[in-house]
Amino acid sequence: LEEGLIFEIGRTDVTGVDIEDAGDFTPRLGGHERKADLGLPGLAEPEAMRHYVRLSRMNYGIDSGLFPLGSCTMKHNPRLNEKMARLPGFADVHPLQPVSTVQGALALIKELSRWLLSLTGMEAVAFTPKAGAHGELCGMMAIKAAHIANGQKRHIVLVPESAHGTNPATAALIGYEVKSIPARADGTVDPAAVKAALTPEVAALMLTNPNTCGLFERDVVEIAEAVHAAGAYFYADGANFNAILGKVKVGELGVDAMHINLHKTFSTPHGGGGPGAGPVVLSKALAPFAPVPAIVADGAGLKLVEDEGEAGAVQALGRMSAFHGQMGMFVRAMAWMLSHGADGMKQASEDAVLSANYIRACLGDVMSVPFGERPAMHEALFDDAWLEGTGLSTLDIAKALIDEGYHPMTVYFPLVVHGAMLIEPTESESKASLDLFIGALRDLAFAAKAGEKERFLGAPHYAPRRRLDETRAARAPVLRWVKPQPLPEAAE
Amino acid sequence: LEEGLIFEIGRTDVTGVDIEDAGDFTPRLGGHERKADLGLPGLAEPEAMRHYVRLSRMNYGIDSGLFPLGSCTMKHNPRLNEKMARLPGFADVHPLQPVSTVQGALALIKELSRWLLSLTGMEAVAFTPKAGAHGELCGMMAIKAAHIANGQKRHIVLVPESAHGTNPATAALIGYEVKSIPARADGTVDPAAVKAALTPEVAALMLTNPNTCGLFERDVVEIAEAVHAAGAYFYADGANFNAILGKVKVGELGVDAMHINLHKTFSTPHGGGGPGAGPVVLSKALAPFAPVPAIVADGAGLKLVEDEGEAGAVQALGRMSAFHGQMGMFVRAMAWMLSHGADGMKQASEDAVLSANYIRACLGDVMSVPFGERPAMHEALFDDAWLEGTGLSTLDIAKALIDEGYHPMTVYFPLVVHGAMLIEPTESESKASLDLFIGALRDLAFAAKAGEKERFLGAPHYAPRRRLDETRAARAPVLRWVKPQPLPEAAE
Amino acid sequence: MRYLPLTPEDRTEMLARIGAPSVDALFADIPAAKLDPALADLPAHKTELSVERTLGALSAQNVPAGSVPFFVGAGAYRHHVPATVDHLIQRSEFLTSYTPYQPEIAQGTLQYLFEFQTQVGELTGMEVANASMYDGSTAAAEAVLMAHRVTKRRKAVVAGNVHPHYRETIATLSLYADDAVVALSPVPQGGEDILSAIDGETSCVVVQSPDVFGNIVDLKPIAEKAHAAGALLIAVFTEVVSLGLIEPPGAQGADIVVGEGQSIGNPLTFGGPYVGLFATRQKYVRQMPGRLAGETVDASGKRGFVLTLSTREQHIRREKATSNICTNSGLCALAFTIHLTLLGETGLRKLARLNHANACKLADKLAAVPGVQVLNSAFFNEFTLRVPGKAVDVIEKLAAKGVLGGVPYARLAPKAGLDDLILVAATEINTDEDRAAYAAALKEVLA
Amino acid sequence: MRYLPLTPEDRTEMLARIGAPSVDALFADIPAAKLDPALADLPAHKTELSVERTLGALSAQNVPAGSVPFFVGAGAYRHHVPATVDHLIQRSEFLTSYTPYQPEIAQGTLQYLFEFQTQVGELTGMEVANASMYDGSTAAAEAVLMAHRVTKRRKAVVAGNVHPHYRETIATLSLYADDAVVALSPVPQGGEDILSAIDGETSCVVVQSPDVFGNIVDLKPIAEKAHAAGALLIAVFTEVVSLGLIEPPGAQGADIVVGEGQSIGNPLTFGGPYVGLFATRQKYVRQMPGRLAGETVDASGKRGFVLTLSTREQHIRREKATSNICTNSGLCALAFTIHLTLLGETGLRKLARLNHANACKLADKLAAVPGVQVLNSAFFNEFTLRVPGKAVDVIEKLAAKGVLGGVPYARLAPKAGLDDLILVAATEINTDEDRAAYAAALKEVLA
Repeated sequence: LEEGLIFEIGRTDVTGVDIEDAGDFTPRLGGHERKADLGLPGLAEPEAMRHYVRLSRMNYGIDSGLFPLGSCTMKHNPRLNEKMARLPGFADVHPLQPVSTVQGALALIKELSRWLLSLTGMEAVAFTPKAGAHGELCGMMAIKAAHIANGQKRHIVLVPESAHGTNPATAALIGYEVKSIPARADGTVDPAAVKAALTPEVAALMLTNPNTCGLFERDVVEIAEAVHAAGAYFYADGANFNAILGKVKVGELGVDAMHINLHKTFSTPHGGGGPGAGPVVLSKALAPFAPVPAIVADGAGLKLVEDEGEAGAVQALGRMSAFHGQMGMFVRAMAWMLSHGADGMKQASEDAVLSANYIRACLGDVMSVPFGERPAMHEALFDDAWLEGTGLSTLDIAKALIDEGYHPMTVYFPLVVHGAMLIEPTESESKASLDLFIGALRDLAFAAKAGEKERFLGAPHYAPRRRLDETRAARAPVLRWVKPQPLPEAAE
Repeated sequence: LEEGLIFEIGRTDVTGVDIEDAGDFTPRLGGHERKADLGLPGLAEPEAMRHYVRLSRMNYGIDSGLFPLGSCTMKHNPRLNEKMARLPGFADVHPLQPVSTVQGALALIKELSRWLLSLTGMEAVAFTPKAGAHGELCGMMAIKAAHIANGQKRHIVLVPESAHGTNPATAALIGYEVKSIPARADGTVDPAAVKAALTPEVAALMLTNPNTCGLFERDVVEIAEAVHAAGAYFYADGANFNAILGKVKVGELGVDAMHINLHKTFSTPHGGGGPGAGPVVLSKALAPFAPVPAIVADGAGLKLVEDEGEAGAVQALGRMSAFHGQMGMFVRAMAWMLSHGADGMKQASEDAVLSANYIRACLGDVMSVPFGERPAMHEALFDDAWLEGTGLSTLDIAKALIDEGYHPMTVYFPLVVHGAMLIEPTESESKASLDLFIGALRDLAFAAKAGEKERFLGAPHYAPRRRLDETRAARAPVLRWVKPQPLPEAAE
Repeated sequence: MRYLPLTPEDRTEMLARIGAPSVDALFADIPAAKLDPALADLPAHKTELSVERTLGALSAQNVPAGSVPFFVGAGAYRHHVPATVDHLIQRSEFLTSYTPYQPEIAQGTLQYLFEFQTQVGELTGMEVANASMYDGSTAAAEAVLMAHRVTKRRKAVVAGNVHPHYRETIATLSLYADDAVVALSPVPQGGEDILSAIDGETSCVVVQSPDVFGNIVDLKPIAEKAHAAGALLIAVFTEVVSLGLIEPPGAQGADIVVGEGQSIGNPLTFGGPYVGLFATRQKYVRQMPGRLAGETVDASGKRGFVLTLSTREQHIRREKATSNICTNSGLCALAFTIHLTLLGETGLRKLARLNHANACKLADKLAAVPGVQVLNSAFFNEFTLRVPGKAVDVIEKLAAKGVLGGVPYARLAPKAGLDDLILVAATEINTDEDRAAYAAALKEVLA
Repeated sequence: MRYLPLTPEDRTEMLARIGAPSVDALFADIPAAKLDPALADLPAHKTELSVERTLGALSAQNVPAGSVPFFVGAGAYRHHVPATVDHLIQRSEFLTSYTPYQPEIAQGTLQYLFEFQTQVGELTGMEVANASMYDGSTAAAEAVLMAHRVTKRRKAVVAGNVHPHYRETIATLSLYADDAVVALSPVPQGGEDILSAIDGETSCVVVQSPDVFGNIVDLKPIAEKAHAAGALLIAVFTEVVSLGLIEPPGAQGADIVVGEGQSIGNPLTFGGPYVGLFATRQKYVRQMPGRLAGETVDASGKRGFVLTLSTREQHIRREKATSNICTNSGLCALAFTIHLTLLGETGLRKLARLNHANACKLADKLAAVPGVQVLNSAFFNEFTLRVPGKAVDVIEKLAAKGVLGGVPYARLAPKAGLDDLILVAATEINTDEDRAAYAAALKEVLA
């Protein structure tokens, strides 16, 4: 059964919401009444319920099965967190209510900050960024603000070639020139290469650690020292924080700024593409430049500093967005942290790393493992060398995995290995679940080598849709529904 | 992907609930500690979430599509009602808290009763019965109690042959002998037949109106008068109340007792088999015999009469169950009633009846309609005459409907027509939805007549399971999981 | 109206297709004088916001258990239910599905019922369990009828320490079914003499453990005497969490075990909906009331589940059915089985232990209040206080001080002449502060 | 720990399979001195009950909007959201799914995004919309960058009556991107002169309507002047419900329309997460930031949807991307589209009309309070009060009386010297009693 678009099944004269009649009154719109129809279809409530239930059933989520997405940490989303986020004291408060009526909300943000600072060993938190990339932007702005305050004009940002695409995009967005640092043979960044690139033009190094090959940058301290010695700052991409949460404090490694994806490490739900939250932890050097608003405590309770230049935000870099950040995500993350505690978070990191290494160990004989000489962190990286001669690509393996009941792993990223497959099981899987997944991949590997091509090239066979034509979508983009024109009358 | 049983995937040493340690203390169990293992498997929270999400995806619900079950009224379940039932003042109050702390709960029950009485034109409500069949039991007990109070010994209950199975079962449960009344050719009960059966032995007549053939018993007033004239009582089965809600008050037709399925007419969710709620409305004659508890108002507020013989329940028939009935269902039903109001309920009945007649009109040319000379109420009844010569049965049509994306209609009930198919669309469907359903059935009817046997005999083809072997299940019942015994060692 | 998809134009078109001049024509069989009665006392339809306000106002007139120190039990218990449970039971495919008569598209329901049946069997120590009853009290009444069918006798002996509501529910059903009930007198401190009431006409003995006063009862001697007399032992419980810590009735010779399952997975909700548990021995299965899910295979040989042994049931057997039960407590059973799956053996044992520990702490704390006596020597999470004066008044005064301190036994059984007893329950939700608040308030009330 | 399925035995077995002597061996690349730092300031794991208590206590320290007469707006609005919306967005398959990079198993997400894009297009009167931004303010800042790309100029003119937070967000991003911003001064009573700020270097003009003071702005003359100068008009709104009643920016010549979508489907949540709406003309689509869902077909010819034009995006284009945005507001967009689908044209128009009616009633009521002046002649559901004395103090005093009466403009822009203005919002949630309570409290406060 196919599900039509709301524009095909709904009607503008139907509504699923009863609204009180406004009665007679004289509008004061100054002549700006909308004249044209809106063209918005409505559905009665039972119809709407079915439409979205049916759509949902065409989706795959963590609750459906293992979600092995490297770098995107899709872990269990406890419903306790959803329940907490819906408490009226959090969900039903306005950002601009008098501060005296939101003391609990401010206290929660303050407590979240305390936990993040303790876990990272940093000095301050900018809590307003709305997602990871927004956090990167905030962190890089803080770096630029610091250089400006120091009278420095530096225009280069160093980014390893294995970096997430957001890193160079962010640097470029605020006017930096991006210079790439190659990886060495073992998949990590060479301190010597960094040092060689560290001219006085360099404003910052952006580094993901553990890196996108799933390895811990073991020379990170040496790199950080070199960056600092050159008068630059060290920006860390926090996407892979899940491997080291509670195991090491990034502040002790020399990091100046790192965004934290609450929707990865702290399990706020991904929701099909957000909302996220990307608080940024800042070192002592960058702390003064954190954006407004800030929360400060005084005798009378907690206070919000909402304007640049006010006490508490004298050197603030500015404002990242309206209001005070992603409160709903803060509550969920706080619930997750309280639930785990210090012991549980450390255990979670260890289980995530253990599970990734277990997958690598169990698949290493049938798939090819680059950089296998070092222990993996929370991700297992494979390349496509093992597919040579099969006529199949990484994409084919990914799509065939759908037929086995799994979401595909991350593919073709990082760019530094050929045909990458990056698998992150997270700490949310039982051994039985890991073994099933390993079994499925082994089975696919044998099938690939045995030449069962149709199983792969035609995959997925058992999904709501077969492979979709992305080229067609991009060539002549259809980005919205358009009312079909009535066919011209046939000539009589 | 098949989903194992919790006993196959869980382990007794795993838990998905963290519980505070009880610490050291001296138990006071008097030597009754449990010695043996419980043998209960646990799942960590992420595993449990997946298990039940996957199970749910093997089910069909109203939110999945049209649910044409005759006599079982599966209508839209608004989520507002679920939200209201979860308000702490309803969900988190104990039935035995001091009455002063639950005035709002009592007021709600009182208000629900007021609505039910107004809608039925009756005198009193027994609100504790926990489901329709329990309500029947309550109503029939009230009748028995009234006869006892009047010094009457009557041992026969008249039940038309088209009655729901619960009617005779209920009568038999409290010691009545059941005598069947045949239907006349037009599908309704003949007042003459009732009169002929009304001996002084007869305690009551149980009648469903609209009846299970989907027709309104047009002689109901005459029948009721005859029943009363014979010193018996008139019990009405409320399963089909949805057709006449707001259109006629059953009290004005001479009914003495009728249970109301809140989970049918008032849309509390069916939940895969309950919980329901079956309040019983009683006439003036039976009102004094309502079971405890009762709610009475005095100057200080609302009071619960919980014991037989107390003021307010002097002639109470006894107690139907612990506590005060299905509060959770009361809240949901009340929310539904408030949402509809008097106008909306009447409109709902009209729409339900209109939709059923529409289905009958649109299928009458390809399927056979018994009793077609009278307008249908909220159900359209078909028999299997139209299948003659096709080699197919009503069951085959039902199972083939699954492949079209629908839950089957009610089949082989009522028993008075051969191979019955009873379709109740309810008021929750749009015309487009009805037309799709009609189209699917027409298509099946043509296919059946065209001899496409495999489409039917092998159906369902596209469900989580093919047809299940019910005979095998009943012959050697396996009603629980049993730990597999280890295979005996092979002889050396 | 937001729930009604038909528009006026739809209605006109549909009438035309039917060939009816008006909607009223479809209601022609209703006597015209009775059609469309006045409903002037009922308001018109309301917006969602307005419904929320009306019901919210009523809700606000109650004192939620979670808002105060809370010790009320006597058949319904406040436990913490994981958020996962409520989330899952609200999934459309569970919430809005029908009784699984069409097994091909109801495997979700059927599999969890099969799992539920097994869990109930394990918990109670019995061989088979059904797919749920309305609640513990109606399950007890049905158990008595079942015992009559098995033994072909019609006299039940009901212990004095069974929950009075359960006693009344049994008595009411028995009265109208023309069966006899021997009802013993309550013995709050425990140790009642049940054995001497059993004779050769006894169909069954109904005993509760822990009983309504909280005493744990040794069922073995009662089972022996009953069996010797050809009668069945029906064991009742109202607090299913107790089975995580104490000997199950099945291990003590019970023939039918029934009880309330609310404690696991289900909120208090002012008394319902709850979920009745019903278990028995394999040999009696065809006399059992209620639905049963059983294992089988489908046409392609895959394991699957169906409702089975339905020839016992009313929709097939009509007046010869083992019960008239039809709709039961499916969704509450789902909540139960999910919560129990989350707990598992390890969790349930810990939970039961914590409940018992909290009850022990509370008993000590309250026993130290001058004038107060704890009656029980052995108990699980509930015990009985004897207080000076009327328990009803004490409880009201405690409530006025913001403590919900338990249930006066006299509320359950006003004619028993036991007016100075309070049934007090402790669960994992109670904190040290709660207990201290109770003791302090009680001291003040009694001063 | 309830969320961690591995048992100690599992861990041992897995280490053996890996061939590692211990878990620490897997962390060998972390400098030993830095490994396993002390976290003594953080507590150990807590039970679910305990977490509920901790967060419940914090929640209880706030005054929920629903508990008092409530008139706070200024960029976030309290509307009634049907229960269906929150139920649906919590379905596992929506809540726990990933960005739809694998379209074969993400058609649910992709189809609703396509529907969302169309709805936003219809509402704003524009040709194409993206699949959401973080919120209205960041959408506005991104719109400015986009205008720079389109016009190849780098100077934005920002009207004085744009929400100060939006102004600052634009200013901050522009500052670090080395772009110029001409920020005009606020004119509370409306009618500010924007035209004269537009010149041949202007890339875009950013205008809000209804503006932060509630005034409805005629965009047509601004669009004309901008277009004549080769600049784009960026139209901003913070209350999307207004589009149900007033002329859409697309019909007035706007080139980019951005705004906050929170009002439809999303709770206040102290400021986030919200959902930014972003629409533009077809010809600029390749300069647009953010995700786009597009229609295509699958290998068997069926209609399906995919993320498209991703060559604009960071994960493909890296430093040449149109934006660094990656995760956006998927679930909030879902809430928006579900609520709007429930409303439909009929519902949205009624809702907008009721909002406007309530604002008119409130304005009359408050204008009657001695000393109070309503500044606006034309407004939608929000207007500006001039009060004697400091608005900040008035609002605090109202709060002490249990009325949340609006936002002092000075809180948003302390340096603007407009200390006697209150922004007051009215929506469908306000009752006659609420309005009377506000007027009475204000009268007392000002007395």
